[in-house]
Amino acid sequence: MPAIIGLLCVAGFLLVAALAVAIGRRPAGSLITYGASLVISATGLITAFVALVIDEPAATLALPLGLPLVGAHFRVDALAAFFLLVVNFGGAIASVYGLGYGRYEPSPLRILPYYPAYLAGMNLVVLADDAFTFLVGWEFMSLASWALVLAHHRVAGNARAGFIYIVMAGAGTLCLLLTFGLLAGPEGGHAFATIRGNPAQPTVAISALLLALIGAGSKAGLVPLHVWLPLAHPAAPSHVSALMSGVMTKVAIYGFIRIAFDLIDEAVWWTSLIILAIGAATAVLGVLYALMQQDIKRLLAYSTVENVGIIFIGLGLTIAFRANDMPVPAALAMSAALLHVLNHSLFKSLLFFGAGAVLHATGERDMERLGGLVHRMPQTAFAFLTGCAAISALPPLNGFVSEWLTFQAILVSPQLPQLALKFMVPTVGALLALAAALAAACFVKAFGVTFLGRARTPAAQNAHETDRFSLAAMFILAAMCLLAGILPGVLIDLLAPVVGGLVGGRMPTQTTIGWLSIIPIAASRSSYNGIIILVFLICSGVLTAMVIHRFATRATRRSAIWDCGYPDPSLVTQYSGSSFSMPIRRVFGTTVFDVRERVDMPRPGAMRAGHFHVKIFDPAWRFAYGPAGRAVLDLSNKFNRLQFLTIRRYLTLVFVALILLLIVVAAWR
Amino acid sequence: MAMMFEVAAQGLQMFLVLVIAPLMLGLTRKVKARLLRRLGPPVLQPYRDLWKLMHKEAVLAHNASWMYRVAPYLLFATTWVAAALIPTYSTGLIFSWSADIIAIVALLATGRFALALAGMDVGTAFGGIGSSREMLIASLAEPAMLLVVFAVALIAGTTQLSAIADHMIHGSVGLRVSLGLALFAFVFIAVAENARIPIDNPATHLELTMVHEAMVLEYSGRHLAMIEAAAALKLTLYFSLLVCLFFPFGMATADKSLAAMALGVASYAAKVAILAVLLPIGETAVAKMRVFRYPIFLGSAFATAALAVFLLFVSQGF
Amino acid sequence: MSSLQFDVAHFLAGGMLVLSLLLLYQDRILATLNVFAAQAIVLSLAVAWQAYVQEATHLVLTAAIALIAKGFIIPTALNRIVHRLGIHREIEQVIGAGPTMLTGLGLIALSILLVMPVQVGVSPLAREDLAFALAVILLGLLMMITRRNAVTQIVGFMSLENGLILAATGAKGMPLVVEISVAFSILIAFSVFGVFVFRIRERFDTVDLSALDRLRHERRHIS
Amino acid sequence: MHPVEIILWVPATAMVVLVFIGNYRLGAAINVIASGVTFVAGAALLFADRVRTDIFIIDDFNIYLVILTTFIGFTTSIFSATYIGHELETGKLTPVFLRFYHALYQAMMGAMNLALVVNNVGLLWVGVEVATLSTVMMVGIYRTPEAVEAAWKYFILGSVGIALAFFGTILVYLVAQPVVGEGLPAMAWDTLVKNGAGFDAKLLSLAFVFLLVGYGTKVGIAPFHAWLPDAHAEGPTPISAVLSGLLLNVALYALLRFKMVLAANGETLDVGLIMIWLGLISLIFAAFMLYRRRDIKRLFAYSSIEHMGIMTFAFGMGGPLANFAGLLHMTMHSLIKSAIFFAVGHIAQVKGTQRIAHIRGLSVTHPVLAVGLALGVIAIAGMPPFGMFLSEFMLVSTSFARQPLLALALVFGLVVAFGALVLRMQDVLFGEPSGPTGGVKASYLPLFIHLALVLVAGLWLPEPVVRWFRAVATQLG
Repeated sequence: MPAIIGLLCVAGFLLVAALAVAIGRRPAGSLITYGASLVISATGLITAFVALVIDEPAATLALPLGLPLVGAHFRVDALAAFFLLVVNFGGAIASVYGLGYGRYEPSPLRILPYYPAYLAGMNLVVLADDAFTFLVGWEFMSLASWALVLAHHRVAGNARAGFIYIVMAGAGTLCLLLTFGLLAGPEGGHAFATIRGNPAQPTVAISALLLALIGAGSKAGLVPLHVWLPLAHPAAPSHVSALMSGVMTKVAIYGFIRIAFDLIDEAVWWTSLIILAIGAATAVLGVLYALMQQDIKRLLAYSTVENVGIIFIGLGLTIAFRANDMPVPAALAMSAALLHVLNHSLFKSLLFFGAGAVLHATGERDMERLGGLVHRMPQTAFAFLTGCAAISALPPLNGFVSEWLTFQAILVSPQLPQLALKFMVPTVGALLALAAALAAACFVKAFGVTFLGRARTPAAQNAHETDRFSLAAMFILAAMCLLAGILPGVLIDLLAPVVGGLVGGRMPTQTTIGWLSIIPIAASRSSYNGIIILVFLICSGVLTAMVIHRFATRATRRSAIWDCGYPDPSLVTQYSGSSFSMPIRRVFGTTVFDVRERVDMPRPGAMRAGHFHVKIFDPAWRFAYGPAGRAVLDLSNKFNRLQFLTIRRYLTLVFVALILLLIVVAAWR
Repeated sequence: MAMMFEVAAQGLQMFLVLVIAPLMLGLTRKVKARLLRRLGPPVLQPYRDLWKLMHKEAVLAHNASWMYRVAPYLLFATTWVAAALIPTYSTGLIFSWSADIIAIVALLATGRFALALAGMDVGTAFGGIGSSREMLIASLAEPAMLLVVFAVALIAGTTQLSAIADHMIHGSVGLRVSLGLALFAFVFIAVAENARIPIDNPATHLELTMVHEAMVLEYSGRHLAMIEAAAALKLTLYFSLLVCLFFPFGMATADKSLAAMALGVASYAAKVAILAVLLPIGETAVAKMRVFRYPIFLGSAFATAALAVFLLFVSQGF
Repeated sequence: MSSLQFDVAHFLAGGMLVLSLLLLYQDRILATLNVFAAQAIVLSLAVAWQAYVQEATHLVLTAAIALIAKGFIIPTALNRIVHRLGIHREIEQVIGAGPTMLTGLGLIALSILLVMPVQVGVSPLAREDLAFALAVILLGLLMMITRRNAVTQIVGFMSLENGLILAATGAKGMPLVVEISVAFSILIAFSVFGVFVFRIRERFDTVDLSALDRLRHERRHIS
Repeated sequence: MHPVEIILWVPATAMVVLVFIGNYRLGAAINVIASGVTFVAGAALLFADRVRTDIFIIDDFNIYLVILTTFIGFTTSIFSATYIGHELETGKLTPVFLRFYHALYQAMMGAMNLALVVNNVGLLWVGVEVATLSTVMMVGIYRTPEAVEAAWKYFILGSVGIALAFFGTILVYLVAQPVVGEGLPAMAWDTLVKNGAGFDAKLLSLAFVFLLVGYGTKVGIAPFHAWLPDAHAEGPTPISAVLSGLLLNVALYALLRFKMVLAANGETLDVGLIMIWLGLISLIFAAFMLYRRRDIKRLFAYSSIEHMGIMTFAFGMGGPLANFAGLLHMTMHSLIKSAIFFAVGHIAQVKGTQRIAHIRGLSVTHPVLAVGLALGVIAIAGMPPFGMFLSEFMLVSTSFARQPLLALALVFGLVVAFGALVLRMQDVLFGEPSGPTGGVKASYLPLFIHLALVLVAGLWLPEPVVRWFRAVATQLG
């Protein structure tokens, strides 16, 4: 039943896409498209939720389509249901936002048809139960989002972003194709049921896992496969950016989980080392890059890279525990990862919505040209602040819960037998802590430079609050962030069937614990209670404020800025974003991405302006992608000579080839 | 009835830390002044300061937003709650399980987040400097802190503070080199987090050196009072955290009789007093560092903590 | 079959091969045409002999076609063209004669090496013929790639066709349809050749293909 | 009258008639009608009984190829009607040449049909030859220096290829004659395959080498490809479409027929490996060549080389799945590539140039053409939901499970080619518009019919087609 409804949703999305082609130009077109998408996503959302709550055996469905002799298979088990939940929630909330935001779109026909198609693709990936359907959905998703990235194709750099995106997406798909080729074998048993049926040899399983890591990881944005992400995500319209960062990366993670935990039934412990290393590197590098950005949407995109890294740390731990069959810690790690999947989709969508509101209100994405928006757009500011706090893993919001659970899983690692893991995991934990702290710094910068301080440009000065739909979307998400933060137990229990299906174990039931606190493994080990923390915070804060206002004074006087007695009226002397991140750039930058700083300070009395240049290199570009691209061009230049030979030379080619083949025949037998 | 008693016990701890916090501050200042051959302010001076600040009117910049006004209370609340959740005189208090050590560190991070934003709210250069450096220090300190937690949690098998304390008191921990290393690292972190010399100087307003003070430069009146109180609470919090992790002896554990409680309170007071004396002695021994030498300072803490963890694997390969 | 039949066929085929070698090292166009004519005549003889040996009367037709078309008409026509274009004095060879000849010998060796091991059912005569034919074909191809001049290239191509016909007639009882197609193809080929030669001439005043190459160099920037 | 005869007679008569038709509208109309009738007859083969005489053979293998050929011939004739009209207006063609254009078109169609349906290696050769010569004429029809050069190159290389293929044919006869006996049966597909086991393996391998080089030149696999790009770029676009869509297929069909014989023999040299390597060379070479292309038609010509390489790889890999994939790829490539050339032809006409650098922002000026081109490129790049993804899916997955390293090389080539195609497509579609923005007198019908078919095939392959492909795939070994 859920599979059928899911497929109907996909069909519905496609119909809406076709409809959008027709009515896109009409003023009502945007409203109708997003409204319909909202309704369909909501349907899918409810279906997924029901399927998750009443976990009956997985609903399957087979159609005589797709791969010949195999057909198209669809299946909604707990895992698929959970990710359908994530996808459709993201889709619904983005549609709500789009109801408002879509009205500002100058060329709607470049967005409206692809938006529902994009949602359809993501749904299809999660529904698919055979390799072909899976990859069709996967690539369809890439194509639709590519079209959306190129929606504003005249903006400088977008074409390049689209190109890099689609090429890396294609390469990733081919990697997944190789994975399935390995798992399905030469006879091509591509139905997932078949693959589950006959387990693969260890070597095949390992290579398949690593290929899947590359294939799905490139879409999820693992370092060093992340380079397309910070280019493509910001290029798209903001609600699409939210979908790409908040949802599509999760679909990629779904793909990895599906392959690594469902299709490949055995885990090899040392693969977890690789995944942990990559995850940790991704988390730290991602947030470091994010700190260096001026463009707020690009900052958010890089922070997506970071969060993907955190999720993969959780997955790596799961594999480690699973390989040493420790089901309960495995369940803990997996729950942490999945919970972070959900949380990140919540606050990242929220943040991109906020960025979109700012972009629409000021026409600026460069934080250095913003500032003081908290006065102009207070509601957006509040919602955005919530998102910032959540993504910085601050209690009592949701980001903290999943990272806390990850830490708890890390703290179990000493029970692992392998010494390499014993040493690896604490290091990963330290890196995770580093990432969390840097994320806090990053979002202090994001919010502080964008919304606080004084407006740096007229554009920022004349900003206005955004529309009701956008605000509604943002506040719903903010509320979800808080709820997920204080009632994580409910979510963990919701995830129990998913996790149980994947690792064959489960965390202790949470909702029965007193005071609604959560316990990863045992009460004696550790526990956390968001509600009580929240209540305490509110009580103590409000109490103190009341006491002071009541018994001391509440008198307040407005005056000019003091600033140690030397206030500087000019707006540009505020602390800028780049100067905010300068210390961290100094500390980490020189080693991680060799930062080149050049200061050109005029001598005292000289009347010219001083200059300060910063150059930041992404090592991935320097050492991997740049050389690769150049190599391709060089080779094509070398080959290109063959276009201009004389006929005689071409004949010579034929002749030589013929002679070689003849020699082969002569030599044979 | 038992319920009432438990809640009362928790409340006692909550107010105990709140009450002694300024005293700790005053004590350190006094000792420091004496070491510098100064007479120094009376030990109770911080109370007077707070009282006075609370009654002054708060002066806000014209463009200060609600963020600016909420931040001090948020900071105070988070610090206070965090401090209240650390076992001081007794383990196993009723709410002790609502946050483990990681959550407590994170709570402090929440406060820091609010304060750093407040520093950037008015849009001055100093506020920015302060916030940016504060976040730098935090980003360097937190990994080290996590490794310390890891070492302790490995020994005690839990991150639940009162459980750790229990384990340290009863369990056959003995003297571990790892614990020593962890303690060393923890002290470094505590110094950095509380903006003490050599990382920061609470007594200076010299532009280039200040971190914490730069953030709160614009504050005045009751808001400043909140921030000062929060600073004092944070100091006390780290004292009692250190006590709880490494020297929990004398806490009331199993028997919750009044006598045990009283003993616990007394031992706690004595221990924090000793710490409040030791801190300024250490501070006067060293000089303030340049900002870009922080990584070395905290990096050493990180290395030590890591060593502590790895030695545990070697000594008792789990 | 008697050894005489065999020897004669062998002799004629061998003669074609020798002529191919001669063709290969000719460097004056007119001489080339003459040698080609000679080869065509030998070919017709060989085909005629095959007709006699195999009692396949239809092969006589092929022999006649070879004799008339390639032995006389085409060489004279080409002769005309050469004179009209005023390139009859041209001396051209891409690689030196020595290396060319060596390559040619190597090709002959290769073809013998290829065909000799074949035993099953194939009559020795057919096999010998096949070896020579293969050699002639390869030599024709070699000639095509060692010449710059369109006319000589055409000659090379046609000597290649000679080899084909030799092979076809050597194949016992191969249906007539094939010879027809061969003749047909050669006629078409020649007409098209002519069309092209004239068209090229009216464009570039020469059949030297390097003119096309020059054109190509100008066009490097386009494609 | 059996449909087989119809598909041969109709083009022949149409050819003769068209030579005498001066008026181009009438000529185009007759061309379209004749092609349409041929298509109907081709489709009628489905319902007619399978003939298997000494001359003709209709089996699973060629029946769908006949239908495909006649269908694309039909759609192309529709496209060519509007296209050629525009060429007349711009004066690139004169009515005199137009006569021959239409006549040659029919000649080519007839020849290809002949090559497909005959049961005789000699006649097959004749068919390919005639088709080649007629296309040579059409490539040269613009009589610009470039066109003449392209045609000349095509002719020389083509003739050499034909000659070598003929020698291969003779060898096949020589191999078969001792076993089958003299006369027609020794050249008939069915008898060859039936008695393949008894043939002399050595001579058969030799024969196949010559056939590979000979027909391979027609197929356009590197290093025998040289004629292909220029012929595509300089000839009239309908001819480019037919060349890529059909002629290459016919040549490949011939090769595969011979490979069946080898498969039946079983002791020959492992030609599969040779084909795999030739395919890989073509694929990777063409993939790199794509990057430096400035002429949009030449770009897609090289992509044809690339795809022919993929097919050769697939058939060389062998096995039911790979062969299935190869056959499917063949079909999809014909449909998509001709569709792309339809789009490109109109684009070149409205923009007045074939240089990619001069075509910009097409999605702004001519959205429909832009969508057509985009869909075409996406399809040819092997992206879902189009049919070529299905074939590449099967090919890559099965060959990676069997020959990992070769499959990796294949994937490498695919990625490189994909990058180049997308790069050029983005150049053309996006950015600030350039060039004329005038309306276009184009028939979108053929373009979108092809794309629709490819789309359907990508999502759902009809059962009979699957049955044919599987049957052929098993024969191919």
